[in-house]
Amino acid sequence: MTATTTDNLVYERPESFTDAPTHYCPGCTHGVAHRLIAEVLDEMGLTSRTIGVAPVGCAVFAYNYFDCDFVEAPHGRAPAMATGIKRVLPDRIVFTYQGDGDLASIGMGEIVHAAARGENITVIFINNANYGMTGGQMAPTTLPGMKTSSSPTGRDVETQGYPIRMAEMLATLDGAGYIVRRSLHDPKNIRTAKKAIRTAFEVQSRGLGFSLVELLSTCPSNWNITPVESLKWLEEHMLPYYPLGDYKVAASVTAAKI
Amino acid sequence: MTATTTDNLVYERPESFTDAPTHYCPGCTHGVAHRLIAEVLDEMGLTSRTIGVAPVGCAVFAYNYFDCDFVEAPHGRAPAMATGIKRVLPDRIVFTYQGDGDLASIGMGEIVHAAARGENITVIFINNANYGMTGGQMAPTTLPGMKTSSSPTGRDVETQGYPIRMAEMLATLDGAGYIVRRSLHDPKNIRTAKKAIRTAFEVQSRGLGFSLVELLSTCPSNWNITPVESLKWLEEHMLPYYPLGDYKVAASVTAAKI
Amino acid sequence: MQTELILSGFGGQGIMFAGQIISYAAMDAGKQVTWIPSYGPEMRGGTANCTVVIADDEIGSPVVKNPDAALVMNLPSLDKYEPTIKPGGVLVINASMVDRPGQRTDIKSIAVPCNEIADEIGNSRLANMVAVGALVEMSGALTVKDIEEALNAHMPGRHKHLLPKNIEAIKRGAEYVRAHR
Amino acid sequence: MQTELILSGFGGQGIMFAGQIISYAAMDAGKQVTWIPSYGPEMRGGTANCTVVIADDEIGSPVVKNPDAALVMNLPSLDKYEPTIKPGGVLVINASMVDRPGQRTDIKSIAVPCNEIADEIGNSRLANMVAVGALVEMSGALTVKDIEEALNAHMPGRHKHLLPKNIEAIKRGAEYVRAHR
Amino acid sequence: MPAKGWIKVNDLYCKGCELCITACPPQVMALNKERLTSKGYHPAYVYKDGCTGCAICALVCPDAAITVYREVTKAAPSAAEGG
Amino acid sequence: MPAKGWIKVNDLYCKGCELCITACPPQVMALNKERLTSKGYHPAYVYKDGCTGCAICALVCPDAAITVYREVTKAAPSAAEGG
Amino acid sequence: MARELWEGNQAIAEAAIRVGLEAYFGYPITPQNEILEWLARRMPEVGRAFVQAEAELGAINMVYGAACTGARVMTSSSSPGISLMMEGLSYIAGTEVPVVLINVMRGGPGLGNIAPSQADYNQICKGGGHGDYHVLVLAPASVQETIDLMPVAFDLAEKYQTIACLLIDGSIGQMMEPVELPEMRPVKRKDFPWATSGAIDRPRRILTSIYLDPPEEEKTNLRLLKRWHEIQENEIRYKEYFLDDAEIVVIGFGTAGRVALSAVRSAREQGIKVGLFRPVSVAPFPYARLADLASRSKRFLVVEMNTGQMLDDVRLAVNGSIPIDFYGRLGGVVPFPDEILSEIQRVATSAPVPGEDPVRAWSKRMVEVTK
Amino acid sequence: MARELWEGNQAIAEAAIRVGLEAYFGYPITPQNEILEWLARRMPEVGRAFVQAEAELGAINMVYGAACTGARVMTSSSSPGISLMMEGLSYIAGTEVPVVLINVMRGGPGLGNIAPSQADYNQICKGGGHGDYHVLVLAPASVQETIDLMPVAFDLAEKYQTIACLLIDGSIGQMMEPVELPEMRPVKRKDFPWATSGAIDRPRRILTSIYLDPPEEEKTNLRLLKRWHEIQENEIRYKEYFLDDAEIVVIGFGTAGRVALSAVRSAREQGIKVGLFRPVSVAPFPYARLADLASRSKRFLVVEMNTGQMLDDVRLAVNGSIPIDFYGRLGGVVPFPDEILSEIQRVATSAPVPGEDPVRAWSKRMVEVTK
Ligand SMILES: Cc1ncc(C[n+]2csc(CCOP(=O)(O)OP(=O)(O)O)c2C)c(N)n1
Ligand SMILES: Cc1ncc(C[n+]2csc(CCOP(=O)(O)OP(=O)(O)O)c2C)c(N)n1
Ligand code: SF4
Ligand code: SF4
Ligand code: SF4
Ligand code: SF4
Repeated sequence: MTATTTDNLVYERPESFTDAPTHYCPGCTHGVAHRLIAEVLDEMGLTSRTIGVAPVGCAVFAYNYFDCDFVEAPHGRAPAMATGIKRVLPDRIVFTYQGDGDLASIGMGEIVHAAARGENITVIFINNANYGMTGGQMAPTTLPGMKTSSSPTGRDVETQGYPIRMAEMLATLDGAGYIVRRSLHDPKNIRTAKKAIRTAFEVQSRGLGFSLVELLSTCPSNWNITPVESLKWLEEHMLPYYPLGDYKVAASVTAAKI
Repeated sequence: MTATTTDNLVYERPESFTDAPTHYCPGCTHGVAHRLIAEVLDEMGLTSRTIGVAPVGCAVFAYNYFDCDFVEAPHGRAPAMATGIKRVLPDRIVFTYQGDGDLASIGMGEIVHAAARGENITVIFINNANYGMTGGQMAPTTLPGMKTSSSPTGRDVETQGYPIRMAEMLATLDGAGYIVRRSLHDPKNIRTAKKAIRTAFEVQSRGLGFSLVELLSTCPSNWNITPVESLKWLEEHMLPYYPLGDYKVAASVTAAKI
Repeated sequence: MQTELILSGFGGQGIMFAGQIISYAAMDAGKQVTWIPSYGPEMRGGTANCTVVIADDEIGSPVVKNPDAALVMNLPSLDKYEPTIKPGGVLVINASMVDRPGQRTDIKSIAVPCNEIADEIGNSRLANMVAVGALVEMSGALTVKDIEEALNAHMPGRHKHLLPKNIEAIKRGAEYVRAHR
Repeated sequence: MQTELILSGFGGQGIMFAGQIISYAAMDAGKQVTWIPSYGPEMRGGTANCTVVIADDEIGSPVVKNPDAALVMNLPSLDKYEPTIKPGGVLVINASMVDRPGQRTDIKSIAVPCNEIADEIGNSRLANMVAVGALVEMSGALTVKDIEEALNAHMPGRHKHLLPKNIEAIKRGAEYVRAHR
Repeated sequence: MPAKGWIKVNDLYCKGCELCITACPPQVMALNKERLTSKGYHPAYVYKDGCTGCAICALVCPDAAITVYREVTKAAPSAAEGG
Repeated sequence: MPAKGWIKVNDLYCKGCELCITACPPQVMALNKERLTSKGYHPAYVYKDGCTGCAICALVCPDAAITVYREVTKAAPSAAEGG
Repeated sequence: MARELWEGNQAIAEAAIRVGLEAYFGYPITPQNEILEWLARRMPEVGRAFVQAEAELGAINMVYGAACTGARVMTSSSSPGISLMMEGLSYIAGTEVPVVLINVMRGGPGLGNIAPSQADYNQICKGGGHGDYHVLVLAPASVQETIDLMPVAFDLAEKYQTIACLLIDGSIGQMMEPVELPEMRPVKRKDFPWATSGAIDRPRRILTSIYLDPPEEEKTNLRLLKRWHEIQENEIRYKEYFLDDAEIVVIGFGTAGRVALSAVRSAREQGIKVGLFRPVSVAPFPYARLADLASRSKRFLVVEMNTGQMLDDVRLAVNGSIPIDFYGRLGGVVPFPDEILSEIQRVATSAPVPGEDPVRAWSKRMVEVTK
Repeated sequence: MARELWEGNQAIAEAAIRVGLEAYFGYPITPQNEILEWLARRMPEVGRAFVQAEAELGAINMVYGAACTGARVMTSSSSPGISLMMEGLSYIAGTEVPVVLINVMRGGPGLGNIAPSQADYNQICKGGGHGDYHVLVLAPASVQETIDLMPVAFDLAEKYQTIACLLIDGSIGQMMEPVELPEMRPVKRKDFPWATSGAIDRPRRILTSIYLDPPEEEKTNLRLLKRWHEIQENEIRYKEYFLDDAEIVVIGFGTAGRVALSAVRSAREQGIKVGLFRPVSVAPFPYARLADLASRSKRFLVVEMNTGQMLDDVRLAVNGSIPIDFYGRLGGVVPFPDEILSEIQRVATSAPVPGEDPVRAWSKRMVEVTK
């Protein structure tokens, strides 16, 4: 935690945040993910060296909240933009922040190949089982039977297929250095999620290759339940389908004892 | 084998072939893959009901060689075209024939999502570790250290990343019904390859979902060795990196005892 | 003859539906009508508004700068739209949410405690219908009867049980206007 | 002054390199030159050809329909290009691969057994160089000396040991022409 | 007896989502129905004694609206740090 | 004594790649250096006795250029069928 | 049929179903999500194909495949999504199969915003994809006109084996108007002589856009051009208002034209001799009709929600015979009638500046407006 | 520096390196593979970034990202690949970062073929992506001219924060000519006030193309337009041949213009008063210069390797003041000088048909040619 004069201060808003309030819906855990990233940048002292890549999705305005350089990518192309930036500025820290429509649907080609290339970037992947920004349509991560605005009678696996487990899939790639799944539905998991985010950035700053943290996240507005109910729903429905865990920790990463 | 009057005829050119000689380079096993498909269509009597989707790649002219309806897809988009065809003609047999640049590079998004949707189509995937048609550039399947026209000093995994094992990766998807890898480098393997192709078409005709057969294939022209040497090279260099095997055989497929 | 209305308030105050029910009424009354939501920078939450144009023949622009009447359900909306109303036009203010009266003297304006009235009826979510009643009464573009019939005809089946209270809300809104202008 | 040459034959007969060495020679002789390969339907194998334009000032079209001279290394090429040569132009036929003579009487044509001559030199792959010698001698666009120097200057280092035989091939081609026309 | 703590909830950020309220171990938080923020939300606040300054509320707050203090002699490890 | 077989190689298709030649178990095949196909290839042929009609050559031929026959009383299973 | 109040996007989707849409492939994007969402519910109900593709690239190529079978297919998107379809559209045009495309335009370039815009005119009318091809583009100005053009788009696409595009903007897509929807028609797939539907009892067919031999490709290009010339002769559509005695002609398509109608009416009330010409088919563009109008009037005023894209077509039609003024709003801003009215007044009261570039003159005025 | 014989594609790639190319991202496609292959070898040698992307979509967005840092970046492709870049190009334009793009055009539409073509003129000059933006397009006609324009393209892209495109075709890409390459310059990255290179000792920066508030987007559109007007004023380039006394002016860009030069020379030998105008900057297009030439000559003949795309720009320039004829070859066919010569002769000896559409007239003649 950053140094402070108030010796009885236990927690304050991270310095890597700007003062702007987010546009996220009340209780949306996009905000928690943002906060954890900001805390990690603070703790690692990376902010000024970091360049973020915002997605198209509810996080499109992420660049308003982090006090570092930021670019905004076309829908799904954040890993390609990040590749371009990192290749000309190898000593900078480059991360993308992407939703599941952005990363797992339209951006499938870019994310798989960034991982296969072992591109030395960090990807924060928000899995909220739907397209938030455009009004809650079905995402590749939408659970079987789950109702969305484009699966009004519930996702029918016969015609609409099965959800994709990105962490598991990307873990099959030799290029991937660190691929894990975490969740944001309770304090304990938020803590472990933060640890994973920190590890991911460590992996990058030590040049150990591609790192991705998949975060199970809520979308109260489109799930049409309260923020509190959303946490429960995530726990009860998403955890079983998307097991938390470390899917790929390259030998080099283990060796580095991060 | 199709009925014949000559009772001492052991083998003849498949009926599903047109009379056109292929444009493939001498000894290129694209031709073997074509022949096996044609034989399977003959044996299953599917030719007239089949619609093929040609890729962009050396197989771009596949439509000249098979005696069935054919369309020619934009580079990498064959699975999307096949999806469009199959959805409006569910009782037809639809297959794509794609190279590794087409399927694993530019077409990554389309193939992963066709598999995830459990699209009831068959994909014949030719892995020859390079881009044949455009002059032997590096493909996602190019082996580490392998020299190609775009990796002149040998593929450097540090900057150009690692090869992608498509069969293994696609096998992680719930939607995939039958995903196997075979090779075309000797008679024994050609036979097992044909069995797999037959199974793949059986899977489709029984509506059991997405089927893909990855075939290790040669590219004498761009590997710059003779056709015979190419078979050896494939065996010695590709087999170790791309193990043959069944990567996904859905319960339904096993049950169907195809 | 062409009448242009703007309805504006917080998202969630039922402003869009209010505009739609007026549109239904106009259509059933055999008129041409357009209903169009506004495009503000807000993606969600914040202020929402819609424009309703009612006319006897083909409608040109569905967007208007100077409406004949405006219904404002919150302060930002009052600040934004009061200045735009045509001279001689109408302004209906939801007094429950806005603590200042209209300032213009060249228009007919009225402050209606929509939420309180709705609460009296027993459902504060009907404040928008109270406002509609008031707006219709003030502007005279349509009759309360038109709105009633429109509700009757177009309220989705699953909400039909709410019909009586909706109609009551509209009447109360209209009554309030008659009583206080 | 502008000279236009077309060289044509099977892929693998070294036609492209033949055209390039002529282009190098022209460049070193201080002339403008363009070398352009043809675009046929064949992706690989089949007939390949290239067009070389040599001029004193800025070259317009790099493609020509009626060349001043043509070198044909196989029958399809003879069939295709003999009719296109400018009246008074030059035609060099590789007799080793083509069993019929030229038919036109309004052009200077010669049949050179390029492969046989190359075999005599001890390397049949030099047939293209024999042909180049013949072509240069016939067309007079450049001198055999120009070609020799070009080979000397531009032959990639790793092939330098082949230089003497290449030069011999060119000379033999030119000699054959002088001896047989 | 547990450590005594207190928090500040910043009206600019709080959206009244109640995540902190349900997460608060001693259950001393609630939405302040008396007040509306400029954005029209009822903000969270500590409505009774018992805040231990554990910072769990801050850990779950999606809007980084909470600052947490605790009565201490020496600085305690911060929950948010994952300590 | 092994079955007697024979093959026909179609000039239209054969590209002289030699895959059949190396695959042929009795090693009775070669390229016919005497002849050139219209495409300019030396086609494969059986240059000495011993063809058993096993159809391995047909199985490996990328251009489906080979037709295989075998002296039989009843039709034998075809190698190409994977039998 | 009775009038019902419909939201534009939903009405378009339902109309497509009623005129025989067999398969829809699309990807969500504002402001046209309601098309996709309506079809997600309705297509399965009526037993037809609906697929939410992985992306616009997937969508356009699914449409391409389905179109090859001869089925009635469509996709819809908005500006950025349409840009991703350019390769696919070029292939479809080169393969000569019928496809209906809907572009609900939004503010750009780039991610821009979700407000109504007309800045994709050049992209779709001049060829956003590679190679020589043309798209038949219809630009309706109301919900009713849009759904009336739905069957027209399908019929013309099939008649000319071409892409037919409905070019609208978010205001039409999200506005509600009373409309009459077409009757529900039974789906009957025509058996086109080119359709690759399986070679049962007929010789096999191939559909491709590759012609490796340039002369063959040239023939194809000429065939496409010939068909385009037929379209230019037969498929010109436009609406005219107050033109009989008009000295000033306002020209605008879609929403801009509709807003201009209000302005023209007010101007008429003020006694200004002004009329409105609203092209409905923007490709083919009504060049001849405009040339004729130019010969009968004094001055043109082109109004668009872009920097003057259709303006070039008007200039090509007029060929310098009369002066042309331009007024545009950009980036998602919809002009109000009074803005256009004052432009009409300006034109009516000021003499044309010889040789002045209408776009530059306007952009100078705009700099003031947006200060 | 001495003249060396270079293949076009390789010369272009080497020239880019010598003028400071810091990063290249591309994907193989004929007929420009030699650019990618040359850079695959050379960029690592000189310690710069080379990535063979997974596809053109990846390539253009890698370029986009790298450009945001202020580095000199470029990508190259051919027609179908360029179509896939349209969304990315629109974003780049909307973000106002400098990028150099090379399109080695081939026959289309669709997969088409790999022969030289000019059918992507409208796509790149009129906006193939969505929204209002312009690309600065240079169309050289020889290998030397192409590499001479390489540094110009980078400098202009950076000066105007725009996309600069070199528009050539396969014949230039694969032809060999003696050329002088530029000297090897050291790479020095300018520190642009907009570059997102990490907020070290300065306030953070954001690069985005989203302006959710339409008036903000409108301001951006006007800023882009203003810049484009500056480009139109300052960056017009063209070459003229035999124009002093020319009564007939042949107009063609790139290879078509080059082939036309041979035809014009032959025509001159026959005493025909004909000259050649070859636009080098096709966007901005030399409207004013052509208007001027129109006032001094009798008739224009536009020659293109497409169905008359640049022709519209010539017509806009001429505004009907003199008759225009058109001759085109399509789908990868490169015209021979004698074809153009006979067109010149036809124009010289026949009276113009009033009101005749040059494209239709030509296409009728072509139907004969290609029978
Ligand atoms: C090319 C393109 N296609 C579609 C869209 C519309 N769009 C914007 S955000 C989005 C999906 C967002 O969902 P997700 O990535 O899951 O992020 P979330 O909003 O759920 O955080 C889509 C489809 C777009 N902007 N661009
Ligand atoms: C959009 C697009 N990008 C690139 C190309 C050029 N291209 C044609 S084939 C090919 C790769 C072929 O390699 P592969 O798929 O491995 O098939 P192979 O030729 O090896 O059988 C490429 C890049 C193209 N035609 N279209
Ligand atoms: S829509 Fe969903 S994901 Fe987006 S901000 Fe709201 S709650 Fe979060
Ligand atoms: S290039 Fe390679 S893959 Fe293509 S036909 Fe020749 S050998 Fe086969
Ligand atoms: S969690 Fe944060 S935003 Fe939510 S109520 Fe508590 S303080 Fe407010
Ligand atoms: S394998 Fe086939 S193509 Fe090759 S040599 Fe034998 S017969 Fe000829």
